[in-house]
Amino acid sequence: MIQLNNLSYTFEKGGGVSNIEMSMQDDEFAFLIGPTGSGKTTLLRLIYMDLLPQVGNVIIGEYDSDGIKQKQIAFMRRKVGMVFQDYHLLEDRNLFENIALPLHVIGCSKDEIVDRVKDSLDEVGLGGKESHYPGELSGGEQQRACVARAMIKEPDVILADEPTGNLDPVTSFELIKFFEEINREGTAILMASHNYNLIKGRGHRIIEIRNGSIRKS
Amino acid sequence: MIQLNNLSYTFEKGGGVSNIEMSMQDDEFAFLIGPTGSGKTTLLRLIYMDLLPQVGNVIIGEYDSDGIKQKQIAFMRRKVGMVFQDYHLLEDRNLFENIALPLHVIGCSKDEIVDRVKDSLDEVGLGGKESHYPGELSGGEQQRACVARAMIKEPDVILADEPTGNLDPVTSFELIKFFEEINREGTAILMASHNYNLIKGRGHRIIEIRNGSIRKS
Amino acid sequence: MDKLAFLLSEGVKNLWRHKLTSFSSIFSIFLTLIISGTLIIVSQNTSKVIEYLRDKYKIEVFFKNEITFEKVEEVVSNINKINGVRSTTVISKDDAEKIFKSQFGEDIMKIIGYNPLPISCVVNIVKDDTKTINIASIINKLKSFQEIDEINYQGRIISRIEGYYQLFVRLMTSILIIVFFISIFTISNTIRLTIYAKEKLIESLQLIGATRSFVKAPFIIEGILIGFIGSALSSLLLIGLLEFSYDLIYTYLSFKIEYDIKLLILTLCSLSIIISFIGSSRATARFLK
Amino acid sequence: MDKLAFLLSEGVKNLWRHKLTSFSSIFSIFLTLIISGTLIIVSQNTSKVIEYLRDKYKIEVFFKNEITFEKVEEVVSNINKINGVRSTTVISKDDAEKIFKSQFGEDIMKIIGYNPLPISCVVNIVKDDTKTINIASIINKLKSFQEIDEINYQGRIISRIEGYYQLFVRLMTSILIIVFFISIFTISNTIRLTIYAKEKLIESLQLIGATRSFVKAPFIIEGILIGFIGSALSSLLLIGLLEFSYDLIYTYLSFKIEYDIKLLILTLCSLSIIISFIGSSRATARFLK
Ligand SMILES: Nc1ncnc2c1ncn2[C@@H]1O[C@H](COP(=O)(O)OP(=O)(O)OP(=O)(O)O)[C@@H](O)[C@H]1O
Ligand SMILES: Nc1ncnc2c1ncn2[C@@H]1O[C@H](COP(=O)(O)OP(=O)(O)OP(=O)(O)O)[C@@H](O)[C@H]1O
Ligand SMILES: [Mg+2]
Ligand SMILES: [Mg+2]
Repeated sequence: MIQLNNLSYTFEKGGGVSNIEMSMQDDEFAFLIGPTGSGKTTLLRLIYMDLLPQVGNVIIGEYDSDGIKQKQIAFMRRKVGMVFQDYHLLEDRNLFENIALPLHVIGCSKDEIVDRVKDSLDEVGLGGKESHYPGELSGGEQQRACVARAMIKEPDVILADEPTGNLDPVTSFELIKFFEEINREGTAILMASHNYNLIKGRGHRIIEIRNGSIRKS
Repeated sequence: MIQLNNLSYTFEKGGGVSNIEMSMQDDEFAFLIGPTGSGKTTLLRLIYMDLLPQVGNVIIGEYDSDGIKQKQIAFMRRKVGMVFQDYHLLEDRNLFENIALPLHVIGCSKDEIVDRVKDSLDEVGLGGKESHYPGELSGGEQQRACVARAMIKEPDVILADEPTGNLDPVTSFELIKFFEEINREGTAILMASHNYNLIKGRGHRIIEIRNGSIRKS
Repeated sequence: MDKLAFLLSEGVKNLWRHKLTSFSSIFSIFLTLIISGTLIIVSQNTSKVIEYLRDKYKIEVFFKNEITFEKVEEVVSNINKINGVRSTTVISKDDAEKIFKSQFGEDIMKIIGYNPLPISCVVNIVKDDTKTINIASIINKLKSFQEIDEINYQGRIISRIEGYYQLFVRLMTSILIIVFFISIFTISNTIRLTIYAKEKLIESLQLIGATRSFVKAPFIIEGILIGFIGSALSSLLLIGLLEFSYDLIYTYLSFKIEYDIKLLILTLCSLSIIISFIGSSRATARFLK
Repeated sequence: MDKLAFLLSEGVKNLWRHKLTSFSSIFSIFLTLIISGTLIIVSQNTSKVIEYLRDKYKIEVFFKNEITFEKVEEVVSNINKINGVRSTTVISKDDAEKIFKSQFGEDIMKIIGYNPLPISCVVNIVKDDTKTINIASIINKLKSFQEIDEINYQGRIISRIEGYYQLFVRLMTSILIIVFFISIFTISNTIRLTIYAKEKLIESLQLIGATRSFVKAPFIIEGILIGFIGSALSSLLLIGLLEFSYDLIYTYLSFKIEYDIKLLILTLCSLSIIISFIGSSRATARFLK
C-alpha cells in the first residue's frame, strides 16, 4: 500500500509538487499523466524516497518516510522496482551485469543470478544481447533493459517513469500487456506516461498532475 | 543535400544497416520511422559521420565520407544540428553553458553567445532555467534543451533522433510546428520518430526502415 | 559467499582501474612502513649501538717522566675507582716506543740510545647506555692526580657521534609521523578518485536498495588491499636488507644487528591496517553520504 | 580572443578539478628541476671544487737524519721540478720539535737535551683540474732520491674524496634522468585522469564540430600550467638556497660558489616546457583519437 499525506516538496530553484494526497492499493494499476515539467518524476522520486518530503509523509508498505533511517530506505527499495526515465544503466557494465546488480545487492547465489537474468531478458525481448554495453543498445532496447532490471527482484510495487518514450507502438503495447499480467499476479504498478493513446480505455485508474498538484484522480 | 549510396554498416556484435540508398533535398522535411532496434539511430550516426560506412558512402553538402579527414568532419558537423536520442547534455555544466558550447566551438564573442543562447532557450520554452543543471531538469525539459543546442548555430541540416519521446502531445505538436517553420526558412530536417500520430497527415515524406533496410520511401 | 566474492572482485577491479594512483598509495604506505621498520630495528639496537660507540671512547693520560711503573700502577688502580670508568690500559715505555716508530718512521732507541717517552694510560668509559656519562667530571678527577702530566681525549667527537645518532632517531621519528599522515591522505585520495569514477555505480546501487555498508565495502577492500601490498613489499625489502647488511656490518664493524622478524612483520602489518582503514573510512565517510 | 579566454579558463578548471594529482605532477617537475638546477650549479663549480680539494693534497717527505739543511734545499729544488708538483714547504728540525710537543705533550729538548727529529718537507700537488695527476709516479720519483728516508702521503684519502665528488655528479645525473621520465609520466597521468573525467565533454565537443586542436588545447594548457608552476617554485627555492648557502660556505670553507641566475632560470624553464609538452602531448595523443 502506498499512501501520500499532504505531501510537498519544492526545489531550491523552483518547481516540485505540493499538497499531494493520494493512496494506492496493493494490487492497483494506475497511470500518472501530466504535461512535461508538471512533477511526475518528482512525485515518483518522493515515493521511493530519493527525495524526502519537506511537508507531509509517504507511507509505502511498512515504511514511513517520517524519520526513516538510511538502512530502512535501502530495505524498502528492495521491494520496489523502478524504471527510470533516464535509464540509469551503468555505461561500463554490460547488459547482463546491469540486470544482475539488484540480485547481487540482495545476495543471490551465482547460479540463481544467471538463471533469473536470462529469464527476465527473454521476457522483455533482449535475449542474446547480454554482452552488449548500454552504448551498444538502441534507445528502445535500453529502456527495456531498465524494465528488466526493475522486474528481476520480483518487487511488490513497480514505479515506471515514462517506460515507453523510446518504444514503437507495438512494443509499447506489449509492455503494457506485460505490466497488466504482473499486476494480476499481485504487484502494484504506478506508471508515468505521456502516451494517452496507450493508456485510454484500458480501465485503469488515471491520476493527472498539473503544476505540481493532483487534478483528478 | 544528403545522399546515401549503397550504405552498409554492421556492428561487431550484430545489428546495423545495409544497402541504404536515399537522398534528400536541401529544403526537405522527412520522417524516419521503424520499430525499436531497426537502425534509425545507426543511420543518423552514419549521416553525421559518427560512424563511417563500411560499404558505400555518404555525401552531405560538399563533404564525402570517402577518405574524409577528421578536421573536415568537424567542419561538416558545424553545419549540422543534431538532437540526440540520449540528449548528450553535460551533467557538470548548467543549461546555459550546455547550449553555449557549440558557439564557443565556432568562436563567437561573449556578448553574441549570451544573446543567442537567451533567444534559443526562449524559443523552446526554457527561458528562466539557464542555471539548472541537466539533473535538475525534467525529462521533457532536457529533450528541449537538446533541441535548442542543435538549433543555436543555425545549421543547414537538422538530424533529430526521437525528439518527442519525453514530450507530452501538446509540446510535441509545438515542436513539429517549430521544425516546420525552420524548414520553410530553408533548413533540411530528418527526424526519427515512433510517434505515428504526430507524423501522419502532415504531408511530409516518410522513410520506413525495418531490420536495417529501407522499406518504402 | 557469492556476495562476498562479488564485493571482493569489485574491490580488486577498483584497485586495478586506477593502477597509477593505487601505485602512489602503495608507495607511500611502503615508505611509511620502511621508515617505521627501520625505526623499530634502530630502537632494538640503540643500547648496543651506544655500547659499541662508547667502547671506542678513550681518554689518554700521560704520566710525568719521573714516575715509576709501580707508582703508575697505584694511580691507575685509583683511576679505576672513578665513577664512569670501565677499565684502563697502561701503555708502557716500550709500547710508546712502537707508537713513536709508526708516527715518525724512526727508531728512537737507535737515535738517542734510550727511551725518553712517558708512560701513559688509556681510560675506557662505561658502555651501558642507561647511564649518561659526564666526561667533564672524569677529566677533573684525573687532573687532581699529581702524577699525571697531560690528558688527551677524543670524547668530544664521540659524544658528538652519539648526539648524531640520537638526532637521526628523532629525525626519523618526525619523518615517520609526516609520512604516516601523507599515507592516510594519499590512500583516501586514491579511494576518493575511485569513488568519483564510480559515482554512477554508487547512485545506482543506492537506488536499487543497497545498504551503505554494501556500497562502502569494495572501497574499504580496495584500501585494505593497498595496505596489504604495501606491507608485504616493505616487509620483504626490510628483511632482505637486514639479511644482506647483517653479514656486511658484522664483517666490517664486528657489530651484530639484533632483530625479531615476527615482531617486525606484525608491527608493519598492524600499522598498514591502521593506515588503510583510517584512509579508506575517511574517504568513504566524506564522499558517500 | 573570446575563444582563447574560453580555452584558458577550461585549462585552469581542469587543473583545479584534480588538485591532488596536479599537485603530484607539480611536485615531480619541481623535483626534476631542483636536481637539474643543482647539477648545473655543480658543473659550473666543478673545476673550482677540484682545485679547492687539491689545495689540501700533500705528500710528506722525511729526510735522513745525517742530511744537512743545505743538501735538503738542493733536493727540494729538484722535487719542485717533478711533473705534477706545485710547491713545497720545508719543515725544519725546529718545526718538527713543535709538532712533537703537540703530539706527545712533551718538550723533547728538555728530555734528551737535543733534537733527534728529522727535517721533512710537504709537497703540494698541482690544482688545475684539467690535468689528471698520477700520484704514484710522483711518489716513485721521490723514492729515487737517496736523501729521502720515508714518504708519508694522504693522497689516497683525498683522491678518494675527488672520486666521491665525481660519483655524486654521476649519481645525480642518473637520478635526473630517472626523475625526468617520472615527471613526464606523472604529467601525462594527471592529464589522462582529466581526460577520463572529461570523456563526455570531449565526445560532445567532437559531435558538435570541434576540431581536434580545440579539444586538445585545454589539456595542453593544463600541462603547461603545471610545468610553469613547477619551474617557478623550483627556481625560487634554488635561488633562495643559493643566497643562503653562499655566505655560509664562504664563511666556513672560504669557497665562493659560482652561479648565473639568468642561465639557471632559463634552463629550468625550458626543461619544464619540454617535460610538460612531451607529457601532455603523450596523454592527448594516446587518449584522444
Ligand atoms: N533537482 C531539481 N532542482 C531544481 N528543479 C528541478 C529539479 N528536478 C526537477 N526540477 C523542476 O521541477 C519541475 C518538475 O520536474 P519533473 O521532473 O517532476 O517533471 P515531469 O513531470 O517528470 O516532466 P517530464 O514529463 O518532462 O519528465 C520541472 O520544472 C523541473 O525543472
Ligand atoms: N555500438 C553498437 N554495437 C553493437 N550493436 C549495436 C550498437 N549500436 C546499435 N546496435 C544494434 O543495432 C541495432 C540498431 O540500433 P539502432 O540504435 O540504430 O536502433 P533504432 O532504430 O535507433 O532503435 P530505437 O528506436 O530503439 O532507438 C540494434 O539491434 C542495436 O542493438
Ligand atoms: Mg519526468
Ligand atoms: Mg534510436
